[in-house]
Amino acid sequence: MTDLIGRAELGEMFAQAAACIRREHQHLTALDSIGGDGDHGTTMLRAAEQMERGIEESSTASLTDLLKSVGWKVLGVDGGASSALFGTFFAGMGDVQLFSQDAMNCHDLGRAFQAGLRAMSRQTKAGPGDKTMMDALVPAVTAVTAAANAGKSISDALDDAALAAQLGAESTKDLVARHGRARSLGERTRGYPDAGSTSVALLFRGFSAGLRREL
Amino acid sequence: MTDLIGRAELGEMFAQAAACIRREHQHLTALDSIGGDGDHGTTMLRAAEQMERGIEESSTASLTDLLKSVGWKVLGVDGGASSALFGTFFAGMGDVQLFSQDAMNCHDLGRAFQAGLRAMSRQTKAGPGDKTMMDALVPAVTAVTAAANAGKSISDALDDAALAAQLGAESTKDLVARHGRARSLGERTRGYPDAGSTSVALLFRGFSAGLRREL
Amino acid sequence: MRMKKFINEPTNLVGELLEGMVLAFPDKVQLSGRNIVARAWPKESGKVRLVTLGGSGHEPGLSGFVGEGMLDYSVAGGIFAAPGAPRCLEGIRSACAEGASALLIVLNHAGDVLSGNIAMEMALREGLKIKMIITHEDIAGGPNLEDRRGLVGFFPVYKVAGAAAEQGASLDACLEIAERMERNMRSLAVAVNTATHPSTGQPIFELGDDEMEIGMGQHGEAGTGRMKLKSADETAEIMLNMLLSDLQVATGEEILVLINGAGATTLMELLIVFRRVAQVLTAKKIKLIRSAVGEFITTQEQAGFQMLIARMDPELIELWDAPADAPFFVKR
Amino acid sequence: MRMKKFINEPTNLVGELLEGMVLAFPDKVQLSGRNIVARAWPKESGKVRLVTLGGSGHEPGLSGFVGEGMLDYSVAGGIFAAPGAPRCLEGIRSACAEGASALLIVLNHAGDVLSGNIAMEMALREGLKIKMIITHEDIAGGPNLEDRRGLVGFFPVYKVAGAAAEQGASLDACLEIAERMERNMRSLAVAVNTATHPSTGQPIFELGDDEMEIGMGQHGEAGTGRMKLKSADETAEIMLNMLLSDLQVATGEEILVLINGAGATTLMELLIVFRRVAQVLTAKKIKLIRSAVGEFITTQEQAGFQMLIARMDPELIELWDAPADAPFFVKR
Ligand SMILES: Nc1ncnc2c1ncn2[C@@H]1O[C@H](COP(=O)(O)OP(=O)(O)O)[C@@H](O)[C@H]1O
Ligand SMILES: Nc1ncnc2c1ncn2[C@@H]1O[C@H](COP(=O)(O)OP(=O)(O)O)[C@@H](O)[C@H]1O
Ligand SMILES: [Mg+2]
Ligand SMILES: [Mg+2]
Ligand SMILES: [Mg+2]
Ligand SMILES: [Mg+2]
Repeated sequence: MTDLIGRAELGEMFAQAAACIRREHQHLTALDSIGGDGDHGTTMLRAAEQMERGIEESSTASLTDLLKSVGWKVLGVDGGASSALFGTFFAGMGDVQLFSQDAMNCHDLGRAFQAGLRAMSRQTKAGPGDKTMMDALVPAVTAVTAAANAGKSISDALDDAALAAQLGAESTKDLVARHGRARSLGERTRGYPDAGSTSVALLFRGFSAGLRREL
Repeated sequence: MTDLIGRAELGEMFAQAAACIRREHQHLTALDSIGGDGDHGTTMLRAAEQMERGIEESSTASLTDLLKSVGWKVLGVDGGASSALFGTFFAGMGDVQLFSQDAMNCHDLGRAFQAGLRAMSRQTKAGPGDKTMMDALVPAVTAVTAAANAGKSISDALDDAALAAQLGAESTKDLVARHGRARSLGERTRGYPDAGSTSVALLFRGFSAGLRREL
Repeated sequence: MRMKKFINEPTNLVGELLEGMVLAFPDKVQLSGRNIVARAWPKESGKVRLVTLGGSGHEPGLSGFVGEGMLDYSVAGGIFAAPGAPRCLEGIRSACAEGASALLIVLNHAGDVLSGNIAMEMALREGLKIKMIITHEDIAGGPNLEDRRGLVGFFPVYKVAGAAAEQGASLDACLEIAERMERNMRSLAVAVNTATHPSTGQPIFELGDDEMEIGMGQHGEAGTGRMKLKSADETAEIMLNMLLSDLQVATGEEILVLINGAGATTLMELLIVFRRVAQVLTAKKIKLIRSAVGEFITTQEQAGFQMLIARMDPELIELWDAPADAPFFVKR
Repeated sequence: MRMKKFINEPTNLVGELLEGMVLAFPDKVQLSGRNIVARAWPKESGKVRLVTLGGSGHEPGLSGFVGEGMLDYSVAGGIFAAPGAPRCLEGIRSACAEGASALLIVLNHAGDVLSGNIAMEMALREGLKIKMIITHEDIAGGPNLEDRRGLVGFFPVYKVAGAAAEQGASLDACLEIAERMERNMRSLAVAVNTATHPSTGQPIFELGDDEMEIGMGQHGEAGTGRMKLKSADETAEIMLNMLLSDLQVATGEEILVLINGAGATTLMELLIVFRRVAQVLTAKKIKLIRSAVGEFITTQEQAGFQMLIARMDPELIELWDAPADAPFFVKR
């Protein structure tokens, strides 16, 4: 049971998230080819690279600076909607106010994720039901907050979040795209999960794996 | 046996020549596709059209004006080397000096063909052996002159010419192109007859058929 | 089948093509930072700068239009990929150096707009004098303006706003001109053959041997008008009528028409299409006041074209006619 | 597979495309006789006229270069087919009207040269003041000058002779400039994918999936350099070295480089190729004094490009830099 995570744990969370994305990038591209322009896997690969770089280069930074650095690196990817949004999410997490600069508890992590979502909401009007990454991201973040309120450990919270993200991603199969490139396809997008939401599920699977590993 | 031909006979010669070309234009294109740019059939089709027009529009002209008119029409085709050369040949035939403006004998026809060749020689340096239309045209014209000297009838002279053209065209199979577009291919052109020389054979086959028909 | 493109390492495409551009047009453009194209001779101080951003692989768009009377900076992204916000911010900072003011022109594609918005947020926080306009004139997106993508419409906007800036107009005046142009234009694309993605070697989309698709986006994003191949005249009429009706052009009005080749569609075809457009306009008593035919933004060797119409007023016409001197667009 | 081109009746291609061109550029060009393109505003009397002739389907070449500082008349032939001599004569007569003198520029292709020669003979018989130059700079033809075809080399010749004519040079002076340019340039083409013949719908030539051919002519005439596909850098080096050696360019000399896209090869690729050319020249200490990259003469949607180099002297450079204003080439 973990109640606090520090630089090392946060680093391992991002490292595992990057690894999950690396393994699945071809699948992500395939999904984006159905309704989008087929570049999501490539963009996410580059984003994964930058996540690793961001951790590496801020090994002595405060936790919020580490998050901002990862976010800024991901924002720097020449990609598309997804790198800009994930970059915004990570950088936004760094806006959270922490009591300590070296450790965060489950509540802190929940608040950081909430701050990330808030930063995103300035950039996109999409919300759950629009067949975007939000369908996975919002339930994942909510799950962490709920777990914190229920007094769960961080690693249990991240397990809950990974499951919620997974379910959220799967739920997009039955939706029709209303944002992003896929929106022009309308009905044709039904039957396949949204690429970006699948990335969110991979990300949270990696976060949870990263923490279990550390323990 | 014919010793004199007039407007009607000359007209029928060109009409049949045009008909022969029409029938074979796809074959001409196929031959030009091997070493050239594959447009010879199309150009010869247009030339055939203009030969017919030229005759039609000069039904009351002198024989030399009729030849010039046919030549000018063929020159007017947007084609390639072949329409320019055949046009020059026909127009050049019209430069011959005739005793009568309404009829020509076998000698006259031989001299007209010679005049056509002379006009061509100002436009091309190609001669027999260069794998061009000259390989069929020169022997055909020579055959008419020889037949005239031997006292043959015009229709026999044209039969001889058709045969000579045919043999000339076939002889190009073993040659390597040195003029026209095919020259850049060199050795690759061996084994196929030259497109333009095949057209000459068709032309003279038509000339001879046109005269036989009239009789 | 191997990709038949003259390239080297697929990962170096953008850097190499931009290097080629500045080497080929050293009197017009130079590199300024990673994959940012700037004028060889910066504009006089006091004049508004024009900045744009967008993916690469669409040459001559967008960087080919950096030059006198048009753009000052172009932030080039990856192949079909928006540049990240940090480099966009870098471009804006260069444009706004020494207190200059600048206008950012962004084509409505999710990634481009996100990068533009994020960079704008930061730039404004830094106190830079920058405003932004988004072009979204592709009527295939439906009635909702923010669902309409930006196709070749960037070109008239660069042209008229660039001319205004060159003439010394204020940032607000430049923005007003750009917005007026934007509001009064409509575009639509048609595709018949896919391109090969130069990084992956894969076809960008699939289309039947006898099919075309009206409304396809700049990157093979599916449109809604998949149909049997039509003749040049029929295609021109279908598209023109859709555009005229969307822009609600009335008899007697004056419009500009631009035909943009997608890559492999020949100039011969573009001119044949244009001919029909001009004929139909004459029949409808709509005045063809200005025109442009050529390749302004391509998608590699995709076959198809974009048609753009714009309602012009005397000021827009005067700015359209003003001189320009970019690598891939010159006006005397 | 159906031909995926936006056309109408294949027999009307040339007429329709030229109509499109004059409708799109009414301030620059007009039709003068059947398929003859002339300037919208004829040159002042007393100045030498430039006339050209050649097949169509190669747009923007050749008629797209009629305009101030370049051509006065372009006699357009059929698709890939030379115009007949009578229409060439008509073009020459227009150019030489009212005692004007004119220079006829012909690309070395059998049909074009024949039509040019026949028309010249008649024109001279009529007493018209006309001289002719044939461009044959394609080194793929071998050592024999008359076996060398005219590729994109017409473009620098139009440009410098057109500028000289515009400046009031005499016919002999214009001819001398044209000949000097011609003598000092060399070109070479490479092809990787065939085009569809727009009249027949057939591919123009066949090439293996992993093959390219150096030395291919403007209409798919086979060259002698069929080889496995190479990278942009390798291809650029092979071709540049062949050209430099044929023109015998020495260290320290100043050359112009022009890269011409065949149709489907993207501007991205042309710029990447150009980059390598510039790098190699720098390494060889040869000065790249002027350059041009784009589509000047195409063969429908053929993939490949032409590379041209030319040794420049101060006068040629000055004429190259002079203003021009044609539909598809503008210089300020
Ligand atoms: N406006 C948006 N709001 C939220 N998510 C979006 C938006 N646009 C796109 N996305 C997400 O991004 C994913 C596509 O990412 P990607 O393919 O990398 O970018 P692009 O669409 O620019 O090519 C979509 O599957 C969707 O989940
Ligand atoms: N210089 C020349 N002299 C004589 N005949 C020629 C010459 N050039 C081409 N030809 C003939 O023309 C034929 C090709 O004609 P065609 O295909 O119609 O013209 P193009 O070669 O211009 O496409 C060749 O097969 C050859 O017989
Ligand atoms: Mg995508
Ligand atoms: Mg994308
Ligand atoms: Mg031919
Ligand atoms: Mg030909």
